[in-house]
Amino acid sequence: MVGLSNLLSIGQAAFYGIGAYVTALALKTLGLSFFPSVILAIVITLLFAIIVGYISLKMEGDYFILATLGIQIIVFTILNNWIAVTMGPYGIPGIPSPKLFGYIEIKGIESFLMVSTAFSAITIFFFHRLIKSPFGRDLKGLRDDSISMIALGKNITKLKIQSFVISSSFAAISGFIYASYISYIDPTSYNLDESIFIISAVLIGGTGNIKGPIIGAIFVVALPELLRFVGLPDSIAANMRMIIYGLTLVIIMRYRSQGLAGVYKF
Amino acid sequence: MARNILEIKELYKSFSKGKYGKDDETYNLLSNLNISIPENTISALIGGNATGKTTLFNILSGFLKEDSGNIYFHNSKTTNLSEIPPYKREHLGIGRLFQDNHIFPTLTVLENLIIADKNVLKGNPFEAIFNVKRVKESEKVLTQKATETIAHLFGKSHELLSKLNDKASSLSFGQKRLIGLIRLFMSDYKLVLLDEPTAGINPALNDFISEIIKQMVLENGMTVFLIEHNMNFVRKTAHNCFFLDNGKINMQGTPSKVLGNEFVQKNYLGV
Amino acid sequence: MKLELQNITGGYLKDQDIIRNINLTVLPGESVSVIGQNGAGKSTIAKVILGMLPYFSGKVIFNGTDMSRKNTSEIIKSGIGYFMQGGEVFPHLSTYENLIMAGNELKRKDLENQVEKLSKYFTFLHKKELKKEAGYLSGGLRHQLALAMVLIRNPKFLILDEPSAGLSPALMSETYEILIKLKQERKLGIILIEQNVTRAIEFSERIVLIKSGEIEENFESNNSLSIGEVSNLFF
Amino acid sequence: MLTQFLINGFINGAIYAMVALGFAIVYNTTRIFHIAFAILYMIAPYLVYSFYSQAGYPLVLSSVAAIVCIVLISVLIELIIYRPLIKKKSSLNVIMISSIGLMIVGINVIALIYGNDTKILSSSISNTISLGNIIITYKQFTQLVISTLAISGFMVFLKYSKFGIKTRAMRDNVTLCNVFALNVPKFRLSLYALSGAFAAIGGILISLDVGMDPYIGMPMFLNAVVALIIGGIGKFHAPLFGGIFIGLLQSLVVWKFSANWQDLMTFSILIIFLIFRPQGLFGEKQRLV
Repeated sequence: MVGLSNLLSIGQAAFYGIGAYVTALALKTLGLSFFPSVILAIVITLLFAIIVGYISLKMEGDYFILATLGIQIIVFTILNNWIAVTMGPYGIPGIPSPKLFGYIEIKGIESFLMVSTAFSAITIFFFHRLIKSPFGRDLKGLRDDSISMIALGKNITKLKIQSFVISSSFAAISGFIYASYISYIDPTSYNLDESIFIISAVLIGGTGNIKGPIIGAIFVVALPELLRFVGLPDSIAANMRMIIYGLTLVIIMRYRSQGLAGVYKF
Repeated sequence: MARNILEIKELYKSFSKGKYGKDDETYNLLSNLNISIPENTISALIGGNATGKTTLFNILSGFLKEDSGNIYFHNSKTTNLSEIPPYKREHLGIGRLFQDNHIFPTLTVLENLIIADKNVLKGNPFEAIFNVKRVKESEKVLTQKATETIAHLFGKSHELLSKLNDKASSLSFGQKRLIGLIRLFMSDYKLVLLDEPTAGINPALNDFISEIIKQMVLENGMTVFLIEHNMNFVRKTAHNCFFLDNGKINMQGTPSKVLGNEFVQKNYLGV
Repeated sequence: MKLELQNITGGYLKDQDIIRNINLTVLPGESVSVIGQNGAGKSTIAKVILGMLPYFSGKVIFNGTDMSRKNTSEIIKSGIGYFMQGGEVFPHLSTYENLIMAGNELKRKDLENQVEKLSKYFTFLHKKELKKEAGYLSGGLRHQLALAMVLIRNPKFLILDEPSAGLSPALMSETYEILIKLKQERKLGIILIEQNVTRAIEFSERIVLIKSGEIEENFESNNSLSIGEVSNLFF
Repeated sequence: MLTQFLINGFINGAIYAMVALGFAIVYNTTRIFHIAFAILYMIAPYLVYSFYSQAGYPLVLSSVAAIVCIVLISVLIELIIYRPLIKKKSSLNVIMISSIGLMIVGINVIALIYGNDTKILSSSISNTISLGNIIITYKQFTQLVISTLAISGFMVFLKYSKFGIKTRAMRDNVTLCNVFALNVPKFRLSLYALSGAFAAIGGILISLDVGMDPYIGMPMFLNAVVALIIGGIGKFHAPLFGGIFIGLLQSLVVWKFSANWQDLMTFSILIIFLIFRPQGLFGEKQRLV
């Protein structure tokens, strides 16, 4: 979505975080089951995305990036400090596993693997459709030339908000899976670094098609395994990994700014 | 007697000349401008450099706001354009060709032509997910329409037809401008605003473009309002000619009358 | 000094050259006016000479040196003064700071000397306006300042891109009086890009008409073409 | 009590202002969203730590050496990372993303070398100056004096020197600078050098008080950016007011609520400004197109 609409949002982790926290609270505090919690997570993130979208999408360029960045930090501060609800920096432990249809408990690596694979498959399918559809075309058009889009009668504010909201709700779903799988969440998973990390994964892979972000994600996930394979101790590996991400980003911007598999150059 | 499709009444537009936001001076670019464009005609707007021709078009498209005055668009009903946001003016049936190449370089040629369509999704992106069949159908219809339009305008063997699935960025400058023109045939426009349709195009193609514009009026029932610097082109193409000078229309009539006028010639050349 | 354009083709992007096969020689002390329609490529010629836009074939030779590989600041340093379209100044600098910036390699003494010399042409250089931020100057004065800034470097050759555009008729005449005086006293080679055909003919010995990026006509102005003939070229 | 908080806020604000000025020197003239600026701020105190705490050189000498190193790094960033991208006519977004990449590298290199834990330069409790019931520590006093000197020095320089005139000219119109034979690429190097110096001084001053960890760069950078936006992009005196404004505001938040809510306040202000007054307090309205 970043690539399609050329909206470089540094706030993705905020939506991811809201999704995760709503899930945690729905499952734990409210004791809801699978579908109601997913829906609740999506709906609340969606509402938040619409508000954020209305505010920030009127801005352009650096201002938009700054606005999303500001929202990211505000959300983090709230998660970190609204102790009554979020338990602040201690996080929410013991999130119960969600129950599918009331009785099948989704628990353990296998079933989560299934759920997240299913979600990923649905996401990929969904995005693939969207990109190939007239809506995807409109987003590309918006990216290329917004003035022409207006002259062709397109409501570009609406388009931007739609794309922003859709991508945010996927962040919410990821938040849901993460929270219910790990069964413990704390605010540090949803800070600015996380947002920058998400953005780097996307940009390394490339944007404008579905292949790019997937390759980016694979790169980001495979790299730590590779480093472990090489035999780096864990204490160094974490930093080493980030150094490699950073360098990759610099090198890719220099020589292939459309990313490894993407279409669009920034 | 044809009725007027567009009436511009007492239009004023001034800019502050303090380029840097320091409003020390303002000057009136358009002052008390009145134009009526008769339906189903080709009208040309001429005038020297920086006399406000493109500014007027941008006001008509809604990209700039006039200071005062009214613009009436008469279609099935009369609309005062001042109240209408830019993108909705297109819905009323007003198309626009920009002076420079406003084309979508990362889309294919075909996509560039059918992007104007708004019926497929009706503004709902999820149509594409849940209503695949209908979307596919209407895309097919659009593709066919695009192909037919090109074939009709340029003949069945035109090279654009073999380039439909190429990226628009791979086209030559002239071809990109043609795409902009063809796109105007894809929607049911009543009025099209063409800002220098021949600019940057190989002069050998001028006659051809002139024919296309005439076709817009004769076959598609559009009304054409164009800005042009090439006077030969104006003579050949337009029915009416408006000479913009000092913020208002100083002379209007048939191209031969306006262009033959010594006052116009002198002013245009800055005597 | 002599400026030569040999067979220049150039523009923003390779497949979109705006000017094609331009051949033009301006002799020392000669003035050539470039006229043509909006978008014909007049300003592009100036920008290509100054290294602000690329060209894909041909050569620019100034004073016997090939300028092809040089960047803008080197070209300017070799003695070409460039008046940018619109009379750009630095709006947040004071008038005097604008002049300092324009002659930024000059020593203070030399700069003062130059300002003194120029005040012969530009009366406002005597006044208190020098402390005012240039953005607050009136349009006419700002224009003159822009011209003074070009001249403070004491260029041997001038490229003027519409030096009178957007000025009222009175100011336009004033600007041309200054330019004519300069031309006579300093024997500068000049390329003048001008919309206003009459001014162009009055000012220059030779006229070049550009049409769709190519030189359509190149004629002496003293064989006094009538306005009618020129307008035939245009229309 | 309130006065004490305000004084603390003012001193913090002065440092924000100085760091913001460092960022503004680059941003106003080149429009590059130079996020790698954050690591310059962060690395400086680590260098002081190495020279002073580890190698045992005097504090002042170590600080000067650190500032020189940071200036070099800043110039190298322009030379090695930004300049080739500009030559390629890459968009400002691409340059910004490279800058993000660089920042990630910088943070983690420092974390690898020095570890993630907080390092402090001196653990001694600082002597204080009391004026009535207001207490200022020597460290705070140093912070105030040095940042005030740096800011006012720069302002004078900006107003009266040829370098200052060139800097302001770059802010106004880079093309025109070219037309008057300014060697823009070369001049940019000196801007980066100066900007790096401000970042380094800011980083060292703050670390005197609270020490350092590899992640201090980003929060300070964000404060600086907010200071710049509030003051108004394009104005060199703007970050000064913006910085002090934020400093005071944050101290009020600490006074009324707790330090935890500082960021919420800062960034809410940012968003309010972005919505209602994007040109900042002193900025001029930017024309579209």
